[in-house]
Amino acid sequence: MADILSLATTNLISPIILSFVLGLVAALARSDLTIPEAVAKGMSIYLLFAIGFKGGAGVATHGVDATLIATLVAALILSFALPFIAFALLGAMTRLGTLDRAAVAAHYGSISIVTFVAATSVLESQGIFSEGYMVAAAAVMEAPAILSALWIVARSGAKGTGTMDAGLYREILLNGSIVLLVGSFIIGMVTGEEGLATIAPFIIAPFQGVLCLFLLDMGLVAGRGLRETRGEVGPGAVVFGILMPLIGSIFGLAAAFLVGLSPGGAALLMTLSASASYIAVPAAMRVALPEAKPSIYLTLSLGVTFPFNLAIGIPLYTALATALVGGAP
Amino acid sequence: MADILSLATTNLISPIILSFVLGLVAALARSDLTIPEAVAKGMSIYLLFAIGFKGGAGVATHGVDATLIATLVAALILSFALPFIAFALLGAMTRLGTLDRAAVAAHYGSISIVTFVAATSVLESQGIFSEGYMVAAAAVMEAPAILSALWIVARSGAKGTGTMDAGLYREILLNGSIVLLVGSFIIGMVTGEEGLATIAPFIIAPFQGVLCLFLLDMGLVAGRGLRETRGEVGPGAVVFGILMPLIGSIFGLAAAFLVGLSPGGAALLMTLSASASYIAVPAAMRVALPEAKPSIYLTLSLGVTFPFNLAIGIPLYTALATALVGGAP
Amino acid sequence: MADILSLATTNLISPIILSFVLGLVAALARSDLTIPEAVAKGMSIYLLFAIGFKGGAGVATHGVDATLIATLVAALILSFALPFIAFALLGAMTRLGTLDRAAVAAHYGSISIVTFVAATSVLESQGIFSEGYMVAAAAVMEAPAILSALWIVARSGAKGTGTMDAGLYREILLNGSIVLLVGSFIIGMVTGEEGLATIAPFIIAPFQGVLCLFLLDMGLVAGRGLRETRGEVGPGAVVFGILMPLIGSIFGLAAAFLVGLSPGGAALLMTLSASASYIAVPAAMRVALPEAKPSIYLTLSLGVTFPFNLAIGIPLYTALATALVGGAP
Amino acid sequence: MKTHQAKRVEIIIEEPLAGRLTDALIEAGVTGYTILPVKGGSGRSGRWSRAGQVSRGSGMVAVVCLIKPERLDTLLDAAFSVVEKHIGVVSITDAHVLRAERF
Amino acid sequence: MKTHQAKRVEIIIEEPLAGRLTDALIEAGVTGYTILPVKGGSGRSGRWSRAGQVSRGSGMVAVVCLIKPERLDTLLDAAFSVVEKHIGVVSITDAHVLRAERF
Amino acid sequence: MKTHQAKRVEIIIEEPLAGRLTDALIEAGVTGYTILPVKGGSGRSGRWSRAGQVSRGSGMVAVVCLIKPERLDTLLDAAFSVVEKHIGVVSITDAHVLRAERF
Ligand SMILES: Nc1ncnc2c1ncn2[C@@H]1O[C@H](COP(=O)(O)O)[C@@H](O)[C@H]1O
Ligand SMILES: Nc1ncnc2c1ncn2[C@@H]1O[C@H](COP(=O)(O)O)[C@@H](O)[C@H]1O
Ligand SMILES: Nc1ncnc2c1ncn2[C@@H]1O[C@H](COP(=O)(O)O)[C@@H](O)[C@H]1O
Ligand code: NA
Ligand code: NA
Ligand code: NA
Repeated sequence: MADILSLATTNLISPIILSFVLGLVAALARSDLTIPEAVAKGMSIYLLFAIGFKGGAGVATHGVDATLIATLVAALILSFALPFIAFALLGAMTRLGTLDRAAVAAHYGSISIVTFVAATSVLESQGIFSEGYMVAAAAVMEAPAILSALWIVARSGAKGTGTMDAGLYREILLNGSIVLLVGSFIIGMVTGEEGLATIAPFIIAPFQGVLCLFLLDMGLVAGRGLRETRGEVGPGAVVFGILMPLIGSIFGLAAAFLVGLSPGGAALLMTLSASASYIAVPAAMRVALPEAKPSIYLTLSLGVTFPFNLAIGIPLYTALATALVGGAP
Repeated sequence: MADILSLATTNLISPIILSFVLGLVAALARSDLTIPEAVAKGMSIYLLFAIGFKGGAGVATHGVDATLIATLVAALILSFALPFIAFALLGAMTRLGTLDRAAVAAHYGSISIVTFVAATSVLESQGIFSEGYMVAAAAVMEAPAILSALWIVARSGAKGTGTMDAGLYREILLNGSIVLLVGSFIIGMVTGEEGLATIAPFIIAPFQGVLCLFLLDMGLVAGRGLRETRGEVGPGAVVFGILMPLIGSIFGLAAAFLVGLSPGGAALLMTLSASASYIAVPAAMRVALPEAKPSIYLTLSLGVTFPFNLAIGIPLYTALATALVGGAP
Repeated sequence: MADILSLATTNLISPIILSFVLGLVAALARSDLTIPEAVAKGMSIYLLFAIGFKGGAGVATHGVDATLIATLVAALILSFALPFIAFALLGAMTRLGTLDRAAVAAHYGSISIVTFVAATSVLESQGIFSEGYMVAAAAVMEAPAILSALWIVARSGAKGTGTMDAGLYREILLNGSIVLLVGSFIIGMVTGEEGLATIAPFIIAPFQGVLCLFLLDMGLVAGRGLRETRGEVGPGAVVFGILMPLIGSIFGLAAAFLVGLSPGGAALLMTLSASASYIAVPAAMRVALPEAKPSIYLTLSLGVTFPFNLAIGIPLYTALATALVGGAP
Repeated sequence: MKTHQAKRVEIIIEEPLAGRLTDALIEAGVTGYTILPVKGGSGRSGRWSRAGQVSRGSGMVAVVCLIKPERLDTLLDAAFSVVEKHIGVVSITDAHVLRAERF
Repeated sequence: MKTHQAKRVEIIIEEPLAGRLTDALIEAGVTGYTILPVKGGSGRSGRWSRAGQVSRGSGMVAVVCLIKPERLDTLLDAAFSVVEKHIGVVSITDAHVLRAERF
Repeated sequence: MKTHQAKRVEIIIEEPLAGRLTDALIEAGVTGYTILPVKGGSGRSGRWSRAGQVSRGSGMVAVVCLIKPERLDTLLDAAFSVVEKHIGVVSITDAHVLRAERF
């Protein structure tokens, strides 16, 4: 416990977290500080490329574990299953309508890649090994939750089921972040250590610094979002935004246990299960469930769950995973 | 004197200065070379974040000097006072109207952060210590000059006093570059050496290179500005653009002396006093003094004073400060 | 031969090539992955600045070879001459009209700087020396081909000769990429090793990584282009897109031989001759030969010749040059 | 200079739907359209800005389409089928164009 | 398709003032607006371009506002109070809109 | 609020030609114009998008020009001389402006 606290404290005063806080404070104070959209997108492309490549190169180095397939299947099941839990929980805790609940549920079944990135940073800084293919698990978890949410809506017979056309399936599966993550993972795997050596000064050395600026931007966006949301997100929903990641992380822990991941891998699977999408799923929701209110799902995902995971969740999951998932790497 | 000259020469053939010259020449020759706005803004965010963070980490390392508060107060007074000198000088040297003189004066009381950054680079390359909190002094000097200028206008009873509404105060004080500079300074101070170590490959290693590209862009913007300005800036104003930084630097030197700054710190305070804003103040002037002509204040600040400081001012201030402000760091 | 094959294979599984393939595949699969225009432009500015600077610093280190002038003259002649060959070849191999043939010919006489950059990377990774001033040769080859193409059109009496006004000459010669390349080359030459040392962590260390992301973008753009081109480029033209670089490279090899370049320099001159422009020339063609179809010249240059050079051409030229152009560096 | 009657239709629509809208326009026989970026805005669903956004989910674009007056109804039907349930604004202005053969 | 009369107001204004303008519009009862970026331009105060600019000081944006005709005067008064002493251009066009209830 | 008749001319033109167009406009006595960026579009020469583009060659911009009605013909002649052989669309709308002395 003392361990968790000290970990949390170290974590809280890391440049990464403080950059997020800076952005949040600046936005709430109505500063005009903004990072251009193109630069924010450029940084997210950089982070996806770097994390995918490093994961792939890690797999090339450590060989493909027997648990690779099992991990991906577990990730798939988690992403499909978590929306049902989220949907039920929202029913119990809030007065949101079916569409809004389903849309939020899709976000929590899917993942936030920057939360994942932050977790790998924490692991690295503590010298905890994690499986390179956890990146592939992240990619696998992006989309299935959307299908679960749409299925929930279809079953509920709610009007406004949106246009679940063929185009949407392609968009969801070939969404830029999935393609970039999987693609760079494969490139990393194919070119291995040697490839990594060529581009390490680009994708490893400055990584933490770029992450700081990216989190500064996320803080700005989250802060502006919170300012615009005028009371649409009630206290019940806010509690959900903290409870759901904890529940998700327990499922992630159980899955990691069953699959036989290393402590580091378990911490990452917990983080993935606990995190909520804010890039891919919002775009899909605008097409598929246009009547669901963005102010609700974005506020919960970006304004509540993301900072919670960043500040408290990640150190907690890491501590739990290293304590419970024994065994040397 | 020979020292100053040799310093100036080394300075003149540095990649930084030559990049600015390249941009200037390209723009004057009407090349279509341009750096996208988003990239330019991204670089300026990078520079502010890096310089702020390094300053804060420096304070964390060297401890908070007894002179910190005195320096900030001195900076505040300089920024409030310099516009009055500039305004009077413009009255003597040019035929500009009250509004234009006040607007120009606001620019010269405030600071140019990239000039400051260039000065820190020169100091570093010569191994001269400077106080990390000079960054905080830079932040402090951004805004007060604007208030002095508006006060001058109000007192003069000139029509078109603009709308000095509450919004404007907030905009001036919570302006993006102040917030980012102060914020990253605090983050650097809180996370200290350790935090710096994490992100040094991002904020220290590539710093000089980014500065080159940023100065290339400033050269392009300055050159285009000069081309569009058709004779609105007379010879008197141009002389002002060279005289005023010299005067400002002397005030800065005196303040540094009184406060007890190190030679490096004195060189930076001279540079701050000598430099003229081209980011924060122009935006504030468009709101508060819309009738003042941007072509005048931008040409002077960016087209005359900035290159003067870059090429001649900084080595001069450094040489003077190291010669006059004795004492080991 | 085995050498070439193994070289080609190593080359094919480099992060650079695989990044291009990733972009191509993503675009052809209609993923929504895109790199913002501003970021792509930013990367191209970075690459031009870095390659120019390194070339200039190389010249500063190795001294100005006796062959410098001869190389630039050879480059000039190649750029003027190759369009005539390309134009004739297109006449024999395709049914394209005069304007389209001339426009394509202009592209093949000019150069692709990213192909050049990729070739220098290959040389560096194999420890093969090349003359720093090859960057200047690249700059010299950008524009003359355009004039040859316009001369071909004027002579042919084809209608729609566009507006070959004075503005166009300036645009072609002072085009952003020429100015940046030449400018940074001169800065590198003036500041030499010392200047390079200051900014090496920016322009050398992360270079390969930026190149990967840039090629990802080029793959995306090429893939989108190929999808939009509905059969306007026939098989004859595609064969031209592969044959012409081979022919060009032979002329380049001959010129390198006559001039007395090192094997590495010869490989670069072959690459320059073999490559086709996709930045400067397309823009000039829109002004000067508006009736020529962009879908034809862009598809050939970016969709056929660029990937051919990247995957097969560069290792081939390198192998030929090192085999035939004997002599220690 | 001779000009010809036309309609200028401007559709401000969420970016994730822009592809569907333009496909529908093309299907409805529209010969061309132009997409302008949008920085931000405000409406019943609140204020928004693209600044710093990474997701394509939030944000709109403006699609401008010049057409022959007689094609307006087909276009509006096509546009409406996409915009209907979504956030978006459709406006039509009378215009004149040069080179009518293009529209 | 049934359309409704409206006015399309386009205000090209300096970026530092955009917030004040939109606040004034909202206060004047406008239900929505859209902000488009501007690359550059020319006017009595010279030519300008956003290329490479870091400062928000130089540069403009275009605010587009669709409103019911009867609200035009209130809107113009609000806009004028902000634009008055500043650089800026206001133009009004007759337009038609779908879904009138939104405006 | 008092408004004045004007014409709003919108020229969508290839970016490499924008400088020539605006020079021609200025020569034709136009007092101001505004250039808006364009993200992409479609026409007889196919679909295009600026995404990821490095070359200035592909891509268009929109030039908006408000003028007094009596100047329209001069403007159109000037614009047409540049647009003629090139890809581009010219549309004209009736508009009203505040502060007529500016146009
Ligand atoms: N009256 C209007 N005039 C111009 N743009 C509008 C208007 N109403 C809505 N919009 C745009 O459409 C977006 C969504 O509108 P809404 O569905 O009302 O939230 C807004 O954010 C604006 O960008
Ligand atoms: N007649 C016009 N048509 C379109 N835009 C204009 C016009 N006049 C001015 N502008 C825009 O408003 C800005 C400022 O105009 P001005 O106050 O005349 O310098 C210009 O840079 C243009 O972007
Ligand atoms: N009818 C139209 N309405 C709006 N924009 C158009 C139209 N036709 C063409 N454009 C624009 O002009 C560009 C070139 O058109 P085109 O010359 O027909 O290929 C297109 O890519 C569009 O951006
Ligand atoms: Na999750
Ligand atoms: Na100053
Ligand atoms: Na060539």
